[in-house]
Amino acid sequence: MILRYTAQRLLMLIPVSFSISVVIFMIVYLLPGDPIDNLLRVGSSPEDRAELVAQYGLDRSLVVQYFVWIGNMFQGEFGQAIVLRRPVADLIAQNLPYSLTLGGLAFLFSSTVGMALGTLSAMVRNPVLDRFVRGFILLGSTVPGFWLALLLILFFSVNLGWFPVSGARGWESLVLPVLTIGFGGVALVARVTRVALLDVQREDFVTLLHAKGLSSGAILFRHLMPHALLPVVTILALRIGWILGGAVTVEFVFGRPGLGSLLIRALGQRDYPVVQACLLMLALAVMLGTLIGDVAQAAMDPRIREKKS
Amino acid sequence: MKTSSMTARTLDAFARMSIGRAFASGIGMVAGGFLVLLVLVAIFAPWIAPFDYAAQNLMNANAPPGWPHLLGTDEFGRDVLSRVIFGARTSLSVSATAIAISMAAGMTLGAAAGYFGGFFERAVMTVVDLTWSFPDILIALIFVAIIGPGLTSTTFAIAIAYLAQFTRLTRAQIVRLKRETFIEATINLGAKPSHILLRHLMPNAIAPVIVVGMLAIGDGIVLEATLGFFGLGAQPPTPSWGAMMSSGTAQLFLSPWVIIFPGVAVAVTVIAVNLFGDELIRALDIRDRLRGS
Amino acid sequence: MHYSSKSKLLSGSAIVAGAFLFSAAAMAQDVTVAFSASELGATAYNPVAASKLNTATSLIFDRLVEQDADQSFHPHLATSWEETPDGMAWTFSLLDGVTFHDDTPFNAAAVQFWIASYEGTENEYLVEAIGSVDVIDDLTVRFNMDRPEPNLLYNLASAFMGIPSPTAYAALGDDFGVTAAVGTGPYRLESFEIGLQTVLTRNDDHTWGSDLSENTGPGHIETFTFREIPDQSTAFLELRTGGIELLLGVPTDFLQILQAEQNIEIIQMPGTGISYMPINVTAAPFDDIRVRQATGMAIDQDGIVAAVYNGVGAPARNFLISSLPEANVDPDLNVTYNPTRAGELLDEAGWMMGGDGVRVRDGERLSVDLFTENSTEFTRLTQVVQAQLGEIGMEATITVFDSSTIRDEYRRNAHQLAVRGYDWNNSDILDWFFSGNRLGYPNVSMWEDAEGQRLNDIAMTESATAAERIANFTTYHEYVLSQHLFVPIYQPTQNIAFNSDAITVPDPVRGSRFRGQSFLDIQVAE
Amino acid sequence: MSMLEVRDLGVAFGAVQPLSDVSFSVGKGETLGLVGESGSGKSLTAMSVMGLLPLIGGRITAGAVEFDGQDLTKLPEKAYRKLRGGRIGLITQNPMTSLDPLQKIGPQVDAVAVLHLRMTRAEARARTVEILGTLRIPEPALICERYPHQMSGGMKQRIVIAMALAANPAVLIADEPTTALDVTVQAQIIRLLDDLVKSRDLALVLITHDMSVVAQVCDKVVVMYAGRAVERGSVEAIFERPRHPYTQALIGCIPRGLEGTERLTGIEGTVPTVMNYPSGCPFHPRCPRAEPICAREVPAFSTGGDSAAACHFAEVGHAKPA
Repeated sequence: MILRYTAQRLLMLIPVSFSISVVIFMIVYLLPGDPIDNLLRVGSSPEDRAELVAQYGLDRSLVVQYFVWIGNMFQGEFGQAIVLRRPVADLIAQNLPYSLTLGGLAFLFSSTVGMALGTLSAMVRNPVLDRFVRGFILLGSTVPGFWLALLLILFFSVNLGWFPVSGARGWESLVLPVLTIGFGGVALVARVTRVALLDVQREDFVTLLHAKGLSSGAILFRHLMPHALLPVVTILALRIGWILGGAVTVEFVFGRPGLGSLLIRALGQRDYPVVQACLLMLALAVMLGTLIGDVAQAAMDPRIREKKS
Repeated sequence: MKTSSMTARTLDAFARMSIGRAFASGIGMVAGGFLVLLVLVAIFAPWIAPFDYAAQNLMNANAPPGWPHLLGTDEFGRDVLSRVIFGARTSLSVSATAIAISMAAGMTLGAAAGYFGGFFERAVMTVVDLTWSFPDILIALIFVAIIGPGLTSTTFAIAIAYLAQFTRLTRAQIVRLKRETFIEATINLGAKPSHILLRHLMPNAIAPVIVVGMLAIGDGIVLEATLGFFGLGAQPPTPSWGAMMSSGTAQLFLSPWVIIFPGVAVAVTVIAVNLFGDELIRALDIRDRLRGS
Repeated sequence: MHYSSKSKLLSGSAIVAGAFLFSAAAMAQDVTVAFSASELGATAYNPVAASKLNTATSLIFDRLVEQDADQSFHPHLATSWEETPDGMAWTFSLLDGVTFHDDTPFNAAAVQFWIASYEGTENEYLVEAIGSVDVIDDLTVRFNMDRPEPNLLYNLASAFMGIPSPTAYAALGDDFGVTAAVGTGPYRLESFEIGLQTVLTRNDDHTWGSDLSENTGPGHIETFTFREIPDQSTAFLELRTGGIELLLGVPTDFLQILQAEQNIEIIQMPGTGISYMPINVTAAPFDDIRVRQATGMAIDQDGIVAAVYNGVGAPARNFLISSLPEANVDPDLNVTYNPTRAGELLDEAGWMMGGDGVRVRDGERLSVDLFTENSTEFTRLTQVVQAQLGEIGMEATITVFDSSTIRDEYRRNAHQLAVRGYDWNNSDILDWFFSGNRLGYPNVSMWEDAEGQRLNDIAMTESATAAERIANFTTYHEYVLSQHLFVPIYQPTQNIAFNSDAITVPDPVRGSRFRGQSFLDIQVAE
Repeated sequence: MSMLEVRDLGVAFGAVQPLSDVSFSVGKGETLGLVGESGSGKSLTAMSVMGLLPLIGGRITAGAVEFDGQDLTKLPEKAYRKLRGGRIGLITQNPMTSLDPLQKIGPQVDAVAVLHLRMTRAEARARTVEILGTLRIPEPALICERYPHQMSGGMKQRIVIAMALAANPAVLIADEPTTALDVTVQAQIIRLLDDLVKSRDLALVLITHDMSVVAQVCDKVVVMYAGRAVERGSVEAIFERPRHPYTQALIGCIPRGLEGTERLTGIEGTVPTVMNYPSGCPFHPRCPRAEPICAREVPAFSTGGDSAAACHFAEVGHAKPA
């Protein structure tokens, strides 16, 4: 059942990915400037230029260029970076691990701490705790990430000297970036968990569960949590692109490499193939996230499973 | 709508009279009051600011908070307080303009998609859904890369970053309303689409969109600050809260007030916007309509 | 090699595991270095073909000759050299027993291959005057010149003339300097993550350091990790918090603070470049030479040195660093602060002071665009320049670009004024920035002038001796100054800071820059 | 002998007192009808008996709830939990929302036997299948593998009943068990409950606003209004000689029925909410024969025959409405 559902969702992604790939391919042509100019030796002739343009296949029609490009993408062939002069795949392979590590840890951190906080504030009837959590949620969803990062650096790196100021060496350098991204993530997950739990607690079946003599703990873990998990999983899955690409601010402040930084640098250098590959990777992550979210929801909720298949 | 039940009804009955509500509306007052004050400060900045925001005095650079520079001076000896006050102008106007543009465009697009449906709807929503799950900062950065840095491009970048949100929300409202009987009746009576859209659908759909717009102004301020921090927003010496913080990490060590005060301004403003927005949602009783869109 | 060629993406888990490998760092023999802002963004360790090289290049590759701070040349891989009196042939004797990192020998054939490999590259101009290279014997080569080149030794000492292994160079092609870089230098390239970091490990075979180093090799330090920290203020904090041991290029703003730190020592060396403001002569109102001259007189160089840079460094009065003889021009041509005269010139040009402090001509405000790059140092200087231009009634609007975009803007001729800098300690930089062949970029001033081009050609190609070259370049320099194509602002010092608790650094530093020869002498502090 | 006895029960939420002076008792094989309009406190009474008031923020302030001679109001939570679902079963109003939509039917019912009868999963399943069978659910084994949303309302209510019965309780509290169901299904469920009381010797508290149901299956009746019991007695006594004007009005409504309406159409005005309970007799603002005293004093119960009513004029004896 779940397999069939997944397959269906996958099929639906085909036209979507096609349109996305066209959009991404076109974005690059909206960019002003020309990477060839950056590549050309100073003072070179128009002939030199034409030769380079031909070498990178930029002289063919857009349609041809698109199909060549998408064909290569399918074979995992991302082409050659124009400014950075190396296979784009190498660049992605170099940067992606940093994004995945940071994103993965931030993801773990936000989901565990966020769910714990959300559950605490929804389940424990303590107005002080609830107010604290709600205050935290408000702060976490409003404080600009870069500013938080700066404050964390000031406090933990400069004043206390616990963690490095910047860079991507060792676990120490991950702590502050993960905290920065996690802060907002925790707030988000806590909010969703809290609302979901408060909502589901009002359901009749919860009263009945109590009436069955189940302990509050058993009710929370066996019955309430799955309901709270539904929206949390959905929102987190949708955030995969957010966590991978949106880390760019944090990467910038902490001087970390990553997909977002690579994209921004490539945008600045007008390095078409890199921009395209990065955007494609991010779009892929976004689609994958949506897919995971849908499938997870279907796996957890029989009603969705039937409605859609 | 969820069928209310014994428990829920009892809960609601007692929640309504709890002190929480009174307290919450108190918060609404404080937040709203703060925002009004902030707008006034932004409008009357030239009369309020104690110094010229652009006047340099290199001999008095990085002076700590004190007299006469209440919030200290920056690396050029400019008065931080005056820059924060003028920064409110930039940050608020950029964000509000951007959200207004975004809202107008998103409502048009969303209403059209929701009303006409079919291929048009699917085409619009495919792109919208994709950009919706794309990080707003990336959308904005790409856009600024395309048309270059500055306040105008920042405004449009923010507008584009939130376009998806308004389109989705408007479409969801329209689709929901279309199913309601009074609209169906109007359609069956053979009214013109424009008439139905403008007279019947939009007025009913507008409240949630406006509230989300209000909340988005907060997000817009954060995004503007982030772009400014990247050096892509307001160009010097125009002060914006984000641009003020772009002087680098070291400033944090040399003269933290230069970075801390604009950051506090952003955080407090956005918190006020959020609290006030929540209050608005509660007052208009549209929380359910905001869900699932 | 860590950075092996992966044409396909690895599976996710393997990549994640890879990211953790770096945590095994920070041993006593491991020194972390941060590049200066101007060295960021090198894409390959290929001295022959790359247009941008960083300090680490000078540890991987050796050169034939080295230049000391006093501009004198010292033997390195060439033990001695001889120039024929007419300047048409140079003979070099090569050091015996030198091997590349791949164990192939360094010899005359390697030199011959190497010079030939410059053909068609960005750096071809360095060997333009060399017609052919003869192998006399295994350790002797002769360069047959097409024309005399008094600048040859300078070129040979440049970072762009590090000598690669011919075997590796031929085998790797475009990948040379990317996946591997093979030279004879005291350190081998261990890994290179572009834009992030470069790890170099000691070449234990290296015993041929030049006489600019006390230690002739091998190096004292086992591993150098060079980090690219995009934000200089972050690099500064890293040094302060012990994240790095050595910072090449400390922005002048941070000098005072670092000097106050106990465990941080600072080495100041004469600068090798200037900060300046090019003026686009094709963009009104700067097509009027009086406006250009007035603009130059608006900038208070001494005030900037005092206030912005705390008195460190020197004001720039013309286009060249003061240690170059060609900087010695007619004093009347030097650009100095004179707001009164600037006002008169603008009045003459028809730009009259308006009520709001901005000059007006025919209802048009004297409002101009001022571009700059998004690095801490330039944005700061630019804002001061903006304020000073305001003093003479010129309203400047700043736009901050990244370094690539700003070049696009120059090529589009979209600019009026810009604040930028260069780093080059030879007078041929005048050709680079003012030759009519390179309009837009590097000729940001967009200056095309027959007389200028004539003087340029003479200076570049028709000087037989060093003295002649100096005279020709001085004449060219003076002509450039007379046209008011730019405003010189500031000559920074090279500031190197290190953590004295962790390492010791040679004192005084020999050579014109802090590079390979100095790294050979770096030791772990007792 | 009474299995469940509630005496002078009072409930408060903070400073608000939505329930006071509720008393009733029910014995084995007996059905007690708890009737009144929505908002009269019937459900709160059920929650009090189940010990679930803390769940919605309320607490018992007065009186006692005795189960088999044991005062539950003093019982620690852990011991109470053993009774809930074990000795006292609850059937809720809306079967549509009474089951966890994310879990299959089987495990939801099994859980009760596992918890209270210490059965293994397999034993519990066998028992579930058996109980579902006795509730006349076709193919019970198959039903166990289905999800709540795949079943009809009547089916779901049977599942809820099965859960309540799974641990062989002595007392069953059914809170409007048929309100959300079709008329034909309503009758089936009521008949089913009635059968269970007889066959299992259960004590059933049936909460309803439908007097016809009361007449059909109840032995005793308690009529509630605005958080108070206003009349109690045997079903015969109540229907033969209703002594409280409110009870009279309720019975007067039977011919038209109360289906779908939660408002007593026979009487002017509406049930007061907890925020504005009237002083004195809670019914006096709507009472056709209210006197000044009704607004001043809460009437005491006056007993007469098989029933007792809290009305200042109960003694007078009202004529049975036509």
